[in-house]
Amino acid sequence: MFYGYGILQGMWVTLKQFFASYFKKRGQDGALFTVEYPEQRLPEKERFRNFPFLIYDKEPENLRCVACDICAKECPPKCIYIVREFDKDGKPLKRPAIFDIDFTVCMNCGICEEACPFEAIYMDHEFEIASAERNDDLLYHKDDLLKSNAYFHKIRPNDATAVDAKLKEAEDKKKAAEAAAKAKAEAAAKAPPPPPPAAPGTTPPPQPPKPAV
Amino acid sequence: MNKGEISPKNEVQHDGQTLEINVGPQHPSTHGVFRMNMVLDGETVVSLKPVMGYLHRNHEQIAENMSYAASMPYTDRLDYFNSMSNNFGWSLAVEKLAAIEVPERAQYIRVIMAELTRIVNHVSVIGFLLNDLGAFFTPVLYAFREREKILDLFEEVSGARMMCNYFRFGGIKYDVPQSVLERIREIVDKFPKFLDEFETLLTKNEILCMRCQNVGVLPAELAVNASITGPMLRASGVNYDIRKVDKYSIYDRFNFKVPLGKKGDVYDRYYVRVLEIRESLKILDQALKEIKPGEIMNKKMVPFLKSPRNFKPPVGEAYGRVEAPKGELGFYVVSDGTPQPWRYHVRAPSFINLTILEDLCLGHKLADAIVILGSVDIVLGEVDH
Amino acid sequence: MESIFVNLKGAILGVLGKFMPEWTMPIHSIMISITAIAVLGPAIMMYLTLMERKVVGRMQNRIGPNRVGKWGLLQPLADGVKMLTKEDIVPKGADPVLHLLAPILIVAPALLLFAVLPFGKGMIAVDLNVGILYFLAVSSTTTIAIFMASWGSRNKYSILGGMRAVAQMISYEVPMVLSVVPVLLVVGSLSTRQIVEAQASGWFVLTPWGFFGAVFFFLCTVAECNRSPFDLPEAESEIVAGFHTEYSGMKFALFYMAEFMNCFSGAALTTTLYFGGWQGPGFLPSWIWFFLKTYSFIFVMMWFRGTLPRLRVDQLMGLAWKFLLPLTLVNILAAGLWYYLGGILKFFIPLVLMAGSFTILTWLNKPYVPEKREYQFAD
Amino acid sequence: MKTEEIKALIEKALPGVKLKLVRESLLVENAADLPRVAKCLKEDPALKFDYLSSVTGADYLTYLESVYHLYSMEKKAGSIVLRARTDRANPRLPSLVPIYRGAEYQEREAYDLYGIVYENHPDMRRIFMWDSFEGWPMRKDYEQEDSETLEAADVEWLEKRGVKVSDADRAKAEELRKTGKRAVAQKPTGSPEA
Repeated sequence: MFYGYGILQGMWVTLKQFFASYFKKRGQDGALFTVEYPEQRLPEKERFRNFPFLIYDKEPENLRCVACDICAKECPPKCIYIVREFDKDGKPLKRPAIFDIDFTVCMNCGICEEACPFEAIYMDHEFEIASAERNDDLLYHKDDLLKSNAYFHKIRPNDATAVDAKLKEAEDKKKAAEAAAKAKAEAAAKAPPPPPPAAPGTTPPPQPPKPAV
Repeated sequence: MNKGEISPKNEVQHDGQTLEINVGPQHPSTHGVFRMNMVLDGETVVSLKPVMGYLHRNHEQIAENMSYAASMPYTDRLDYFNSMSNNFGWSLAVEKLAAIEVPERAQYIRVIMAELTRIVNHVSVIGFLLNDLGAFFTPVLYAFREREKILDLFEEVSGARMMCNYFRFGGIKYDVPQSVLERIREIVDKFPKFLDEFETLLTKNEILCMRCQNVGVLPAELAVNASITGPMLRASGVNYDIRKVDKYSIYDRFNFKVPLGKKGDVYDRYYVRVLEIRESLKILDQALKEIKPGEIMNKKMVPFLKSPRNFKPPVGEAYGRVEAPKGELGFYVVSDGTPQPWRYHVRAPSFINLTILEDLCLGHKLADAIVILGSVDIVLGEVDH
Repeated sequence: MESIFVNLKGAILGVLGKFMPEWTMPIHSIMISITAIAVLGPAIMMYLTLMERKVVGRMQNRIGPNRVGKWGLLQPLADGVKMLTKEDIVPKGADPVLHLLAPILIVAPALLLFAVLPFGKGMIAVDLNVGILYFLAVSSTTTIAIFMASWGSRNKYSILGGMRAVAQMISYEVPMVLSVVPVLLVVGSLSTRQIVEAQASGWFVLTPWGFFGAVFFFLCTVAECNRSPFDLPEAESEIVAGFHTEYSGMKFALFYMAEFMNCFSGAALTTTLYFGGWQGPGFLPSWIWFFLKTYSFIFVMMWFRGTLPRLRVDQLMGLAWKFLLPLTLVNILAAGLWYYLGGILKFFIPLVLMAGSFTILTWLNKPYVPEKREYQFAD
Repeated sequence: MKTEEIKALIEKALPGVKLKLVRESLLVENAADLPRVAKCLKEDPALKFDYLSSVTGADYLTYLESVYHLYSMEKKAGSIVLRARTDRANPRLPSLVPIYRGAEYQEREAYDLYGIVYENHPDMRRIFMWDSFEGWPMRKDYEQEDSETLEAADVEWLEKRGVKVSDADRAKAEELRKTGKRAVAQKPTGSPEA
C-alpha cells in the first residue's frame, strides 16, 4: 500500500469511535464509558473496602470490641490506637476507652478485619470523607467509628449473615459449655469452682501505637 | 565487544557547546518523580544520568520490621499497576521458604489474576508510550477503557481496584464466584477484537514506525549482561520467560508461546507487548476451561490468617521470582525463626532495567530519549522502593 | 439572509451618516469592520477550545466538558474568568519587555490575517490585490513572536521550543508558498475575492493539481499553526510546554488565542484557495457555506490531534524539504500540463506525474518508510 | 547441576579459591576471589551463568554480606547463589560490574543501604538517599525510632486533638523528655547465621 495508508487506517478508527460515542448505547463497543460521578455511581461491590468501622449489636454501648489490641499490633502502618477501659477499682474491662484510627495513615488493606478474633472491626463502603482539615477531621474517634450491625447487613449482606451465624454458634457453644460446667459443679458438690471461660483479655497489656505527627 | 566485558558506552562527538537540562522530577513524561540529567548538543543527547530516590521509602526496612503477612499490602505499592503480580512474587518466596503447598483452585485463580494484570499493564504501557510519542491521550484512553473492565473485576474479587492485597501464603483471600469467572470469560472473548482495533490504530501507522523503528536498539548480548528482563529482553530476541523456565505455580500446564523480537528497538518492545497480551489471553482461556471447584487455602495456613504474628518460618532463606509484566520480580527473604523476616530484598525489574538507559539514549534526540524511557516501562513505586 | 451582515453594516453606516460629516464615512466603515473582526477573533478562539475538547473527547469515548451550562457551552467563559484571575508570573531573570511583548505580538498578526479572508459574498474587510501575499507575509511574523517568548522567558525548555518553532515555521513556509503557486498561475490574481470567483465553475480541489495542492497546503498550514502531528514547539511530552512554559494567566491565554485564530485562518484560506470559498448551492447563504467548510477543516485538524503521534525534529524537517518541497514543485508542472492539455489527458497525465514522483520520493526516503518486522514464537 | 558439583568444578578450574557451602549457596571465603569465581561461572562452557539476577547486601551483626543470585539464560538453568563476606568496620568487596553490567545499580543500592564499598565500580555513589545523608539505613544497628512508644510531642499532638492518653504512656513520655532521649527501637542481638 502507499505511504500514509497506515495513518489513514488509524484515522478511520478514531472517526468510527467519534460517531460510536454519539450513537451507541452504554455498554456497547465504542460507547461512552464515563460515569458522571456525583449523579451516577457504579454499583457497590460487596467486598469493596475502604476504611474500617466498629460494629455494635443493637446499642452503641454493646460494641463487640474487647480492646484486645490485636488489630493495632497487626496494622501494617500502625494507624490504630487503643486504650482499654478500667472500672473504678482499676480492674480492666473488656471494652476500649479509646479507639482511634488515623485515616490519613490507614492504607485500606483490610488486615485488621482479617485479624480480629471477635468480628468487631470491618471495612466500610463509605468513601466520601474528604475534609478541609487534614489532621483533625481525619482522625476518627470511637464514636465516629461505631456503626450498627444493621448497617453492616446493609452494606455487606453475605458477610454479615455469615458472621452472625458464626457468632451465634460460638455463643451457643459457650452457653452449652457453661450449662455443662454448671451441671458438673452441682454434681460434684464440693469440687473446686470451674475456671472462668477463657477471657480474651489475657493478651499482654496494650501498647499504644504512635500516630503520625 | 568482547564477550564478558562491560560494553563501552558509545561516545557522542560534539563541539563542547552543550546545554544541560534536568528532565524531571516534575515532567509530564517521566512517569513519576524520576529525573534524567541530560546534556544536549542541539537536540542530541550527549550524556544522560538517571537520578532516582524521590519516592524512596526503604520498603525493605519497613518489611523487616513487621510480620510476613503484613508486608503483603506493602508489596501492592511497589509496582502499583500490577499489585497481583507483586503479591504472587512475595507469596511464592514465602511459600518456598516455609515449604507451603497451595491448593489447585488457588493456583488457577492466581494464574488468572496474574495474567489479567499482565494484560492491564501491557495495554496501558502501550498507551503511555504513545502519549510519550505525542498522541493526545487517545490510545491511553482506549487502553484505560478496557483496563476499567478488568479493574472492576479485581474490585469484585478482592475488594480493591489497584491495591488488591489478595494473595495469602498458601492460597488466596477470597474465592472467585462463578459469575465473575463468566465475566472474565466474556472479557477474554472480546479482548482480541479490541486488540485488533488498537493495532489498526497503531501498528502500521507510519509516524509511529518512523519514531520507533531503529530507536534505542538494545543488542541481545548487552541485554543479558545488563540483567534486563521481561518484554524488553524478549524484544532483543533472548528467549527467557520465567513462566517457561521455572514453571512456577502451574504454568507448565498451559500451552503458550514466548514472542521474540529481533532488533530490540522501541518498536519491537511495543509489538512484543501486543503479542504477549495475545499469549496471556490463550493462558486465560485454558485456565478458565480447566478450573475446578475446590479449596482455596492450605488448611495448615488458615489459622495464621487470624494471627499473622504466629507464623514463624524455619531458619533459612529463599529467593522467589515471578515473571511480572515488567520483568523478573524477585523476593529474597532470610528467616531467623521470628515472626519478622531478618532480611527482605526486592529485585525490582524496572529499577534494574534502567541500568542501560544511558546506553540506549546516547546519540539520539531528546524526543527519542523520552520514548525510550517510555518503552523501558518504569513505575516509580518500584524503581525507588 | 444572504447579505445580512453587509446590510447590517450599511444600516449602521446610514444611521451614522445622519450625524457625521461625509468625509468620515470611510473611517467608520473601517472601524466597523475592525470591530467585527476583533470580536470575531476571540469568539472563534473561545468556542474552538470547547469544540476541540468535545471532538477529541468523543474520539476517546469521553464526554468532554459538560458541567458549565448546557453541553458545557459556558465553559469558555469560565475558562476566560479563570485565566484573567490567575497570577501573572514573570520568572526571575527573564527579560520583562520581551516576555510582555511576545503574547501581544503573536495575537496581532493573527487578527490581521482576518482582513483578507472573504467570509461571504461581499464580506471581505479589505479586498487587497495582493491578498495572498499579504496573508503569507503577515502569518510568517508569528515566528518572531514565538522566538521572543522563548528567549524572554529564560527557560531551557522554552529555548528548545523556540528553536524548534523557528526552524519548523521557516521550513514549512517554502512548500506552503509553492503549493499556492498553481492557484495563482491559473487564476492570474493574488486577490482572495478573485480566487473565489474563479472557482464558480468548479472548485480547484476537483482538478489533479488542486487536489494535491490542497493536501500539501493543508499539511503546511497545520505545521504553521504548530498543531499535532507537527506540534513540536510545544511538545508537552518532551519539552513541557515549549515556548510558553513560563507563561501563565492571560498571557498564556493570548498564545492559545493566537494558535486557534491561526488555525481558523489557515482552514479558511484552504477553503478559499481550493474549496470554492463561500461558493455553494444557493439554499444556504454564502457565509454559512464558508463557515461550514472552514469548520470541517478545523475538525480535521482536531481529528489529527486525536489520532496521530508527533514527528521528531529531523523527520519534521525531512518531511518539508525532502518530501513536500519536491512534490509541490512537480505540482506546479502538473498545473501547467493541466492548463495546456485537453480531453482525458488533462486529468491523466498530471495524476500519473504526481503518483510517479510520490512513489520515487517514498523510495528515496527509505528511513521514513516502515520496515517489515517478523516475530518468532519460542516455546 | 547441584551446588556441590559446581563447587567442585570451580575448585578444579581455579586452584587456590576457597569455597564453602552455606545453606545451598557458595561462600567465597576470600572476597578478593569473587570476580574470578564469577568469571569462571559465566564463561565455563558447562555452567554459563550469564545472567546476574540479584545483588543484595545483608547484615549479620558480626559481618556484612553480599549475596548474588546467578542464572543461566543460555542453558535456562539455575540458580547458583554466591556470597562474600566483609567486616563491618571497613566493608569492601570487589565489584562485579566489569563482568555483569546488571550489577551497576544493584551494587550502588547495596552501598547506599549497607555501606558496602564495591571496589572498581565505575560510579560508586548513593542511589536512593541524598548524597549528604549519613549512616547506612539497612544495617541492623541503625538507630530507628520506636513507633510503639509515645514521646512528649506525640502526647501533645494527641491531646490537642482530643485523644486521652493513658497515664502510663504519659509518664513514659515525660521520662523520655527529661532524659532528653528518643524512643529507640530495640536492636536485634542474635543473627540467624552461625
